[in-house]
Amino acid sequence: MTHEDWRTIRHRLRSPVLCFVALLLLLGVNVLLGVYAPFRWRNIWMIEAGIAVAMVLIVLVFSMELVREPPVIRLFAGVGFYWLVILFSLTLLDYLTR
Amino acid sequence: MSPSDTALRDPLTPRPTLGRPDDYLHSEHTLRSWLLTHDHKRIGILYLLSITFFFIIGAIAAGLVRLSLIVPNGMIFSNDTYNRLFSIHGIVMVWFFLIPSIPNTFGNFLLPIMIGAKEVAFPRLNLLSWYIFMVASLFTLADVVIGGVDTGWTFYAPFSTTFSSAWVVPALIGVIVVGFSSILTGLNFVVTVHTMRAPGMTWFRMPIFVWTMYATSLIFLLATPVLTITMLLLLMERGFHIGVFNPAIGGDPVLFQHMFWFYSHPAVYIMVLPGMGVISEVVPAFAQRRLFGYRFVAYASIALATVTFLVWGHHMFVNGMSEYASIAFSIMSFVVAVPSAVKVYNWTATMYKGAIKLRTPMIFAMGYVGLFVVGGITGLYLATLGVDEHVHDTYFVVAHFHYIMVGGTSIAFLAGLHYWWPKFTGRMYPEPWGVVAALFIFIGFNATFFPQFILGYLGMPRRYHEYPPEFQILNVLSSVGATILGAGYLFPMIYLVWSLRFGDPAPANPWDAKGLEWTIASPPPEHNFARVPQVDFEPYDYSEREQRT
Amino acid sequence: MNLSQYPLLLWPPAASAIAQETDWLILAWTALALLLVAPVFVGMTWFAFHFRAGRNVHRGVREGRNHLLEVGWMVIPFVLTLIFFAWGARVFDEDWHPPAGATEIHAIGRQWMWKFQHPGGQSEINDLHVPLGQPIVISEISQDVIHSLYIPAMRIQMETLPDRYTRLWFKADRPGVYRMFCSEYCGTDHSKMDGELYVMKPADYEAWLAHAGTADSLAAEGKVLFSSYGCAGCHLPGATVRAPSLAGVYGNPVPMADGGTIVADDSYIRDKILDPDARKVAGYKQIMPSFKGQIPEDRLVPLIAYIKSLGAPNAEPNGEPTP
Amino acid sequence: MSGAAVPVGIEVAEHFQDANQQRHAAVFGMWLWLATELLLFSGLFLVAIVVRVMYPDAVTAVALHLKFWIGATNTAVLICSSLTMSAAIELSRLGWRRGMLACMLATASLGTLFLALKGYEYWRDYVEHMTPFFGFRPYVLSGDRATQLLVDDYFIITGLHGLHLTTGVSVLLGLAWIARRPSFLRHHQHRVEVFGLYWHFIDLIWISVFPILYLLNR
Repeated sequence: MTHEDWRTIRHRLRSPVLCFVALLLLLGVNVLLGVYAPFRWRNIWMIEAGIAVAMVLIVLVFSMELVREPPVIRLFAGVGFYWLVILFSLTLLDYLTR
Repeated sequence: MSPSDTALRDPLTPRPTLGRPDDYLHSEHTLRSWLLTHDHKRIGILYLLSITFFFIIGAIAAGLVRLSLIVPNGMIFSNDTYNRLFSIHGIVMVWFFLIPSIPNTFGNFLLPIMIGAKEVAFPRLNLLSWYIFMVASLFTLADVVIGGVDTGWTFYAPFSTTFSSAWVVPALIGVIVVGFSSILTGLNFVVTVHTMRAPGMTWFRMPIFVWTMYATSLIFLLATPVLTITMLLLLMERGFHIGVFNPAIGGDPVLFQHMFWFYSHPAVYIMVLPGMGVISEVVPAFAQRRLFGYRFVAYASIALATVTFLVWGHHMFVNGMSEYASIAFSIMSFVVAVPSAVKVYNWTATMYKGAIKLRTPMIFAMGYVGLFVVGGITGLYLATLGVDEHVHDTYFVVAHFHYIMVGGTSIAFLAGLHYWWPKFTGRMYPEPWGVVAALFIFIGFNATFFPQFILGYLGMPRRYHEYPPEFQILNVLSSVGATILGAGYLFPMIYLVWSLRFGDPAPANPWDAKGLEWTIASPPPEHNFARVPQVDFEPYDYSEREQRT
Repeated sequence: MNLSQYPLLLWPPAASAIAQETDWLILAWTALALLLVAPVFVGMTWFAFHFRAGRNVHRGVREGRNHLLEVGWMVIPFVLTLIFFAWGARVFDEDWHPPAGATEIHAIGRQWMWKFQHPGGQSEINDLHVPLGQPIVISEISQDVIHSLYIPAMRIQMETLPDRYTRLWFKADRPGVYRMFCSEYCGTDHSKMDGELYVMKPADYEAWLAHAGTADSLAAEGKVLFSSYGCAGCHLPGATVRAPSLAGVYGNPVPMADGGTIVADDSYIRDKILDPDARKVAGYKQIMPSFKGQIPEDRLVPLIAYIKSLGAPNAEPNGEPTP
Repeated sequence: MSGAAVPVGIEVAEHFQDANQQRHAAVFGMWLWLATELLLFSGLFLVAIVVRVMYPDAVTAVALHLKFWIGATNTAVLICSSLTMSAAIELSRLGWRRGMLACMLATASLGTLFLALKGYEYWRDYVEHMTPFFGFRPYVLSGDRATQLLVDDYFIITGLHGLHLTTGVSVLLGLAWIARRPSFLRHHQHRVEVFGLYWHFIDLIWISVFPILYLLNR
């Protein structure tokens, strides 16, 4: 391994390592919230869900490199989630108004 | 007219064999060359043979159901036999005929040619898809015929999970597995359309058939997995008592219906959209006119594929869903009618000032438009809450969806089969027989299903083995119609096979139609195009004809 | 009227005002539909003959598009059909909300029969007798699979779900005998799960009730069951175990241990009997055993009817402890 | 550039025009497949959410019986495996075959670790009588029948995820076996990338499963 090799690899692995650190930090926050629940708030699940969404987005955009893909692939990555929203929202429309 | 056309039209000119690659049918003759082929055209033909077989099975079951319903007291078959017959009919027709019918046969054969590609993007996956289809469908067929399944094609919980004593588990496995065939085909088509178009083939130069294939593939991709998981949940519940719908532990069978119809309503558009695609090819070809409002029809295809995911609740208005959800689903169902109406009006307008040739495909196409309109309008009746409360789960529904699926998909399938038969096989079908078959089918179909609208409004529930005597005359009428319809289906099966040997050799473009598939020989050479076509023309460009007359 | 005398029926009898309205709805709908599809049918037929190939007619070159026309035939039919959405939704809404003071009849579906229980304690199998001019609410529940009670003459049906009450209502305005069906496929003898609806003049109905009558009303029958299942041992005032009094519970909000409240309706009381652990009531220790599998559906109906009949007592307002 | 690097590229199949088109098609196809996988799992998530709406108490009771710490550890394990997978992809682009192989094997090991922990968790569930579907074994939460709904859903979700992960590990090992040949990266470099998408996606599913089952309901 030459010096230049190390520089290449540091450069290439910067983004994966940053993702890794960010994901672990977010997971840590979520675990803390889950275990200690620092304040008794009924709707704490909203924060937890928000953090989970952030983690999913990090994986999608950086780990799966959506940021580098052409628009059409980004579109189809989004379509899957959009359809998930359709399924959830219309089904819950029934359950929440029964 | 291209030089190859002249060569083929003159019967005295020997088939050119040298300097030109063999066509896809004659390049190799071994069974192995068919079963291991990666050629999208051969895979299309394999599908064509398979779904014809399943159509025959489903049609026989339908015939026996109609036979049973001639008498009101159900003395021809036992109640369990009757329930199994309509379940066979539903399962086989929906999953093994209607859903793969046009996409997997015509789609496979034509989609790459229409966009000027040599192949689909993933040829091996395409073959795998056929094998998955065959294994799953034969497995399911063996189950429903030998073991018998009495749940209907809808598998409503908790009947299917707890109370039915039939062989439900193998049928569920079959339906789960066959879904992967749909998914792989859809995936292949979407990637093919996005990445394999010939130079110059922009999105708005694609024929409508390609647009509808694309829209259908989107539904394949986005709806089928939800069916897979729903059926898997049923399977776990029935097979291993790991249940989430079981009311005995507080589960909600209505949730099953939500998940089931999230797939099964869009599945209707898997059946309808390809039919619309076929008609959008046939009508301009036989009217020799540009398709009226091409862009609107193209957008309507994508709109249908999207909006169809928002309306599944109209199957559940009286199934214990909340009132607000029902109203929301009702109004969204009205929205779906808009893109469908666009297409119907556009086809009609296309014929205006055309030079119309009433050949078999065109007769089928006109029959299609008529029947589809009836099916569509009655669909709106059913989306109307006050009406659905009365006719839900009656023969009105049965008639409605047969107008869509038989009047729509099957007749469009026949229209396309006749239209592209010369391209597939290199032979012409006998024209007079085609016209006779089309008339038989049109008359037989209406005689079968129109009385069922009345029966439904009178209140005869569907899936009834015995019924009150005042419904008998209409039921007999319907069964007589089914006989005519059955005879109508027999004709093409006979004369199309006959034409393989005795039909006239087909020129490259027997209809003077536009589109890349008509620029290559019939049947097409193995790699479709000798060189990659440069597309510099609009779709349905019949302006030459229009200027001539 | 006896339907089976008709060799060929083309329009079903309508026995309620809503049924007649539904008929008008579908007729008007059909009129609009014909208006919308006539251009397609007439146009196609006429074009097919007039513009057939080889015929010398003026064709000319025409644009392949006309935006105004296309947007027009998209929007105008849509707006017209919305009238029927609104009308249909109105009928549906009316069918969803029974009027106050309707007589409640309980229907229990099971493979493959219906059991109806009248408020007076009379019960019948498959057939149902109802008085003319009186709104009838049918509260349905299934013991096994999903069924659906369908009365074509009232143009109405509602699914009968296991483990949950659903309801439909109608007000018959023409005496006669009408058909009832199970319209949701429910197995082997699905098609035999039908019966007849007898709409009778009020006097005849009273006579029928007296003839078919049992000794006790549903609530009275429920009171006996209340004791025999041991409910009274805990829930009556003065019992040794501290259980909530049931007086006046029905129809009122009940505070839950997790902070919310639930209005005590039929489904809630049924759930509490069968599955008392599910959502705990505030202020009480949950010690009640589950009666799942011990009380059949047709006995739950009188029990609930009894609990419903318990008015608010003077001593304990609402029967709820103040938290 | 290092001497360890081998040439990297894509062998163009007959029906494609160039390597770019082929790579794009492969990545596109994988994304579509992942969209279907997402909708596959969405049905199970939907069940979990509906059960939570219907029976909030029962859901909390179940969540307290799930092995929260194993779930959390497993999330961390998968996040680590995502890192090694990303590293394998980057090294494959550089043509550093040995490093890539090492990263692939590390990824497979982390996946196996996940499966082992999951198996241990199932065993704990069994010991703690959290298996209502075994008729021969009393169920610890039998007082509240609705709890079974979430427990059943939990087993189906984790089972299906485990199945995906098992497939992932097997394919990864197979890929590593093929990739040991020096010519692999010259012809099929894109396969590593396409497989990487699948691996990250399994990770993504678990990142959603963990809060939906273990965390939000507590």
